[in-house]
Amino acid sequence: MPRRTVYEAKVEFVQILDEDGGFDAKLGKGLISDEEVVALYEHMVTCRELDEIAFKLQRSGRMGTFPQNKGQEAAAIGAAHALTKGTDWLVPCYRENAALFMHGLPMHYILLHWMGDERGNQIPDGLYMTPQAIPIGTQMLHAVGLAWAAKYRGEDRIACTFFGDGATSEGDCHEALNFAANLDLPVVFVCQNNGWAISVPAKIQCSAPTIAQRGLAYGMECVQCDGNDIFAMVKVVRDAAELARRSHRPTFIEAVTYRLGDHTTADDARRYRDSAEVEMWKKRDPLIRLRKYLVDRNQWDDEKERSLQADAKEQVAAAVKRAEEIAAPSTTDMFDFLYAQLPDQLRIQRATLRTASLGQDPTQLEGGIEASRQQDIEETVSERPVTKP
Amino acid sequence: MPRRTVYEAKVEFVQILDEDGGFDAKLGKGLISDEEVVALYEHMVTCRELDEIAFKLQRSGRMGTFPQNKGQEAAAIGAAHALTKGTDWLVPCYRENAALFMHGLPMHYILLHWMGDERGNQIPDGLYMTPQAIPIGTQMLHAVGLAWAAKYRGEDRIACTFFGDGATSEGDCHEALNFAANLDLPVVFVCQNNGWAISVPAKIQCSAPTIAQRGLAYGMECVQCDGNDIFAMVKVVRDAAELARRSHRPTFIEAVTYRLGDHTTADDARRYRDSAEVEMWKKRDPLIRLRKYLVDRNQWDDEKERSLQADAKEQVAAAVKRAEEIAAPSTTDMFDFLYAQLPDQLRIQRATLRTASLGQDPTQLEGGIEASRQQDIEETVSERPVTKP
Amino acid sequence: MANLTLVQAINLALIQEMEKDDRVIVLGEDVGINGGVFRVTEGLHKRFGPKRVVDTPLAESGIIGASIGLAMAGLRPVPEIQFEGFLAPAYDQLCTHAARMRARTRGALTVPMTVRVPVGGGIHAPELHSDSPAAFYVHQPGLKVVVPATPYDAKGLLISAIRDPDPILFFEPKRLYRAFRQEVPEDEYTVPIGKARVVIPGDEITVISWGAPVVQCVTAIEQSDQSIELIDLRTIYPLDTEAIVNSVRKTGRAVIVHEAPKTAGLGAEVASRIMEHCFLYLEAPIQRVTGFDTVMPYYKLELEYLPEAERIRKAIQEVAAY
Amino acid sequence: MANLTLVQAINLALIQEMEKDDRVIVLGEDVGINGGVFRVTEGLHKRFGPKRVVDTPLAESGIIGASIGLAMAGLRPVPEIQFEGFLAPAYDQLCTHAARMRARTRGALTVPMTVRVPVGGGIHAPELHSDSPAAFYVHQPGLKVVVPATPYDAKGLLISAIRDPDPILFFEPKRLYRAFRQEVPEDEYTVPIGKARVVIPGDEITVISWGAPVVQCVTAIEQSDQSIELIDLRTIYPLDTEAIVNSVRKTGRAVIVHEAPKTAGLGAEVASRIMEHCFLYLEAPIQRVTGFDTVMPYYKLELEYLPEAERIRKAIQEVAAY
Ligand SMILES: Cc1ncc(C[n+]2csc(CCOP(=O)(O)OP(=O)(O)O)c2C)c(N)n1
Ligand SMILES: Cc1ncc(C[n+]2csc(CCOP(=O)(O)OP(=O)(O)O)c2C)c(N)n1
Ligand SMILES: [Mg+2]
Ligand SMILES: [Mg+2]
Repeated sequence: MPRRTVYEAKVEFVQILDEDGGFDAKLGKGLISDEEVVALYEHMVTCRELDEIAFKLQRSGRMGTFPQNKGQEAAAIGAAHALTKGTDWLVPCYRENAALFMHGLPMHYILLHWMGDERGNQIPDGLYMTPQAIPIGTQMLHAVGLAWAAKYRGEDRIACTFFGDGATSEGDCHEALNFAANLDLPVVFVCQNNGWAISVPAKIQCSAPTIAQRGLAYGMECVQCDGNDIFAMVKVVRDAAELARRSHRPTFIEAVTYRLGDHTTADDARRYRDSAEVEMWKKRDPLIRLRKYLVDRNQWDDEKERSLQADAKEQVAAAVKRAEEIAAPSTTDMFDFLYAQLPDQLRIQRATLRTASLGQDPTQLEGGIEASRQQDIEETVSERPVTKP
Repeated sequence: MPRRTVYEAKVEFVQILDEDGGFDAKLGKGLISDEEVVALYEHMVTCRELDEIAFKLQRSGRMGTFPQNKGQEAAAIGAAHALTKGTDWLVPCYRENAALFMHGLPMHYILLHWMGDERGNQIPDGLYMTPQAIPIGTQMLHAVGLAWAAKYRGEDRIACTFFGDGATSEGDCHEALNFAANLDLPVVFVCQNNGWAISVPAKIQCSAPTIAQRGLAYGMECVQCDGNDIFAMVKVVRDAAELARRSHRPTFIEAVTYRLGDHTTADDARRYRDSAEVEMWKKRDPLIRLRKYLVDRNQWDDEKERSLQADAKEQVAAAVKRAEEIAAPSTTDMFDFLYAQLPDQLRIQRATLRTASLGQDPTQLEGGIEASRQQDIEETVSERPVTKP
Repeated sequence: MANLTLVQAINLALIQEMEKDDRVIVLGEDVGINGGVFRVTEGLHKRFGPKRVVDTPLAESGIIGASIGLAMAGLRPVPEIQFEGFLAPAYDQLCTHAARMRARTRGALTVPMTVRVPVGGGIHAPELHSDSPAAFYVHQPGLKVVVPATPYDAKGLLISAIRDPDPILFFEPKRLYRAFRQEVPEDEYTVPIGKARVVIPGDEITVISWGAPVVQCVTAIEQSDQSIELIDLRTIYPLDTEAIVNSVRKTGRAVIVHEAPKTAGLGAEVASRIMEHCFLYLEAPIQRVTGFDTVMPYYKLELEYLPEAERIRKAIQEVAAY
Repeated sequence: MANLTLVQAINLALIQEMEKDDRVIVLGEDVGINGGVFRVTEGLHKRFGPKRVVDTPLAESGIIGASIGLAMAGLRPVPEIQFEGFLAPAYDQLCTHAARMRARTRGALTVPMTVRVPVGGGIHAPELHSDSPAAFYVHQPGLKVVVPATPYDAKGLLISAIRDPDPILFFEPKRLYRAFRQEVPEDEYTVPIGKARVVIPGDEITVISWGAPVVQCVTAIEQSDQSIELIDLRTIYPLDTEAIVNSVRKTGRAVIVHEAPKTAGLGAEVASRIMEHCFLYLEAPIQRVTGFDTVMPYYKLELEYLPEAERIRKAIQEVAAY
């Protein structure tokens, strides 16, 4: 046999609740209880409200650049719902706020981060998540290491990392998938294919029919799903999480979704994409779809919606208030959290911060470094009072 | 349809001349003329001889580390034969000597390189090749750029890059494949899967059934072939080259072969691999297979073999002589070829190389930089006589 | 003459070089229809088409590695890296290949490539959008590093860079992108790479800087009483040692200002060269006014971190008083 | 006490820390059965098994990125990068994440990781196997950088590094791996990170170095007539400014020796600090004896490039004669 087939594979697409309200009873059966669906919907609406407010905060100069999550709530929330809060690691980029909140991150942390304050990343004890990753694709390798540590210790913990379509072009993405596949690590890779990486359409990142098939390169489980269908998301992430827990095998999930807003508040998407495309996707808005599902099942009505909207506004307003009330960080913070113990050179810079041009005036040091060290604060970082957000 | 297949693919394995001398007449028909096969065999034997001599040179202190190509000659030579000499770019790592020689690189260049002399990389005019890449996987991106330039200019030129199984783990490999696939570039990617990356077995680099399926991630043509079968190599590379020329589409080829020697002369493969495995692969030696093919067809006999062996010895000895006769490089070479024009600071370092501790004695410069510049050589690099190897 | 911002001056240089030489192509993330996130490549896609202005996949090592190949084949790629923080994934291709190809092949293959990168802090951007990594690349032989501080210099230096036969990192201080305008000739002209510029002449103290802090230096000097010479290096590799040395031999006192952390920053190199060449002329220790030896903080603290005019003024007083 | 090479001392440190603390795991290319290409991890795979001594895929960003994750989860990974030239693909993960995680999360997540990397020239190795990139990482706040020059220091410093709560680059001068032996205590002990060592005391000139050139310095000093103090920095971030300053205040003259290129090398930082803290004590310009500002040449020229004893001796004479 001169030409023989040595590998065959396929990629499947999963959808449970379609755009028209059709529901696949078989796949969807018992997946999420009605109560849970309501809670998930409420969470989506609240996150959407945060997006609107954050946008306004940026426009009025109260916050820096902000990336809206609008349109991608089902992907983030569905994934978070399928994972174990307080056990599994979430390793996000910057479009998964909704997932982080689901796993316990107070909302004002996210605001604080985009207000230019590192304390927005000071993940509270007991939460298993890493801060939003700014450099694209890099966080995927951290998920690999976190999952590896869990396996090493025999813990029942897995890691789920989120990234965009653009991220799949980065070398780190490949290295992460390859490590996870070859070292048998319990990682769930969730690609939010929202169609765009800023102004670059997804086909420039991946001209193959699906992004999901990236996983085939590693002999990894892979699946494409409707990322605006929270049921599909819960299903595929739950399957992947089970596989990870049971067999320490990774899965690559492509969640097909859409970024309804601009890339960030610094972007103007009208420069590069058709309004027709946006309009089409507005109809597929995951909030609309889930609300219809609930209404169809008599789980939801206008009254509930009104009260939810009011609640959401209140919750977001409280988070904004909280974030804005936090006193400005101290200049010395940048020194105090760099190393566990402050090196001498930094002690000097810190101590003479206000008195010298560079916090280090050679003429002041004529008494010797020892002398300067005495003027300096004596305590180590761990002893210093920490202002948590 | 809740679960529907959105992508299906398979990977094929191609073999034409099998280990027992079986020949697939259909696939192999008209592929390589008998004369050409003889020439290719002769080339293989000569390269094998180089390996043996290089090993001895290293052991006797006449050369630094050397990576033998032994066992992989069919892969390199078959690929080179399928490409157009003097037109197509070869972008190798360090185990494709045979391909470089086929496309015109004089043998002593390779020796010079491993003797620690950059002139071994001073590719003669008219040859389209880049120097052996030491950092794994990085050269694949250069092939992308070279192919891109050819397409940009409307030339009938493609690029073929070689790399190992280990290289497929690097991020740069992924980025190169992804660029080539998404920007439609005429690149042939030839992975020499020789089973090992130093001491690490290929399954640590890729636990999937084939390495060829890496190409599926990009929706790229991909194929696995017997890398010790020169006919299969010529076939798959020729197909890939045609596709590249015709449609600017890349192909990923996995050539399954084996490194019969140590990783390099600095390595001792007995530390990590079974002699049984090595023995098995010795039987699959591409030289043995091709010789048998020729003998079976009455194209070869012991007499011819003897004379070939003698020729090969002579040719390699001449290359060694040539490499060793080349005068040591001048210390100033390291300055002269760094930039097109030597910056001031380097002119000073170069000029006072022997007279000052760092070729730059501040006390000598009290007359001003201008003065030092006058003592300095005046010509620019382009005017300087170049010693070509 | 046209009254242009830094962004416009760079845009004009790109247009003129692309008109003139079809070996010049622009590639990177969002450089196409979007015109770059800072709009530096605005209009190029429309004018030169998708063949010469190419949106690439999101992969910096890929962008630089492919550009190296393009350049070795004789084109003149001008890749854009979106922010200096994302140059890091391309560090390997830059330092391992771009910088070494000519040396490694003894001139047989060369890399005439100009990598454009917005750099530095002061615009309230997120993490990794405000760093100053230039000194890393100055320490790597084989690269040239250019940092213009005015629209005039930006246009002239970029044209020089694109025509230069060697790989160049062209850092654009994003804080200055739209900070002010300057009269810039509409015709093409070059500013030589490797030559500093005396911004303000003076006799008593030399202030040396490059990029965005040059503006802060001007403010600080205006607030000082001494006769201060301000030198804008413009190119930080190769360094114009002569301009620095001539000035400090005259003044005997020097202040160096940059945004990057102090330790092993370029200020150390400049100070060391001054010490080597002006030892007997120096009347005070050279002051380095720089970022602290910490990670560039998020933007609430960025102005505390950056060498703002007030800190520069203090340093001037300190060296004057010594 | 045992009479050990540098390789053996490091191997012993690894064994002892792994015995003591099961959070310590070793990972990298060929570190398993093969025991590393320099045999530094020899025997570990057999002793601790494949779970704790892991051959990874060939991907340096992957190795460091995964190690960051391991460390954030509370393990103490000790990744090996096979040669310093191949640290470059991991530059992004090191500088963007390892260095910044504690600062970025205000202490919530930390990266206690020790990256072992053979470094430097002198062993007739191929290209990119002989460089000295340490200064790049010294310029990045958030990392610590250690370079032992003796078996004793190597063991003690590596133990300190593994126990340190912050990310450390541990550069092992490969030229010294088997160059000499030294009595090394078999029991565990630590050598503090951030403290220099006076190798030879003296009064007239201070010679400052680290890593392999320390050996060349000793030879040069033996050939000189002056009373010379030799300081081995051992840790290059944080720098032991105090040790340097105390010595130069005594001698008034200094020579700094390193393998990396001169421009923006660490010598510039050391010289600048001396100038800042010892201005009135200095009797001659500080000499930097370093690699030239060129790419490290292939091995036929490497000894011309490296700061060998003869060049150091010349520099000593030059500063003495000034
Ligand atoms: C390494 C790196 N390169 C470039 C950028 C600049 N950048 C920020 S977001 C973005 C697009 C990301 O696209 P995608 O991964 O699809 O995520 P999305 O924003 O669509 O959620 C780019 C190029 C970055 N943050 N990091
Ligand atoms: C980026 C990089 N990392 C590590 C090395 C060290 N190294 C040299 S060869 C090699 C193994 C390469 O394996 P493979 O790609 O399979 O090629 P082969 O040697 O088997 O032909 C390694 C790890 C290197 N040269 N470059
Ligand atoms: Mg996207
Ligand atoms: Mg291999």
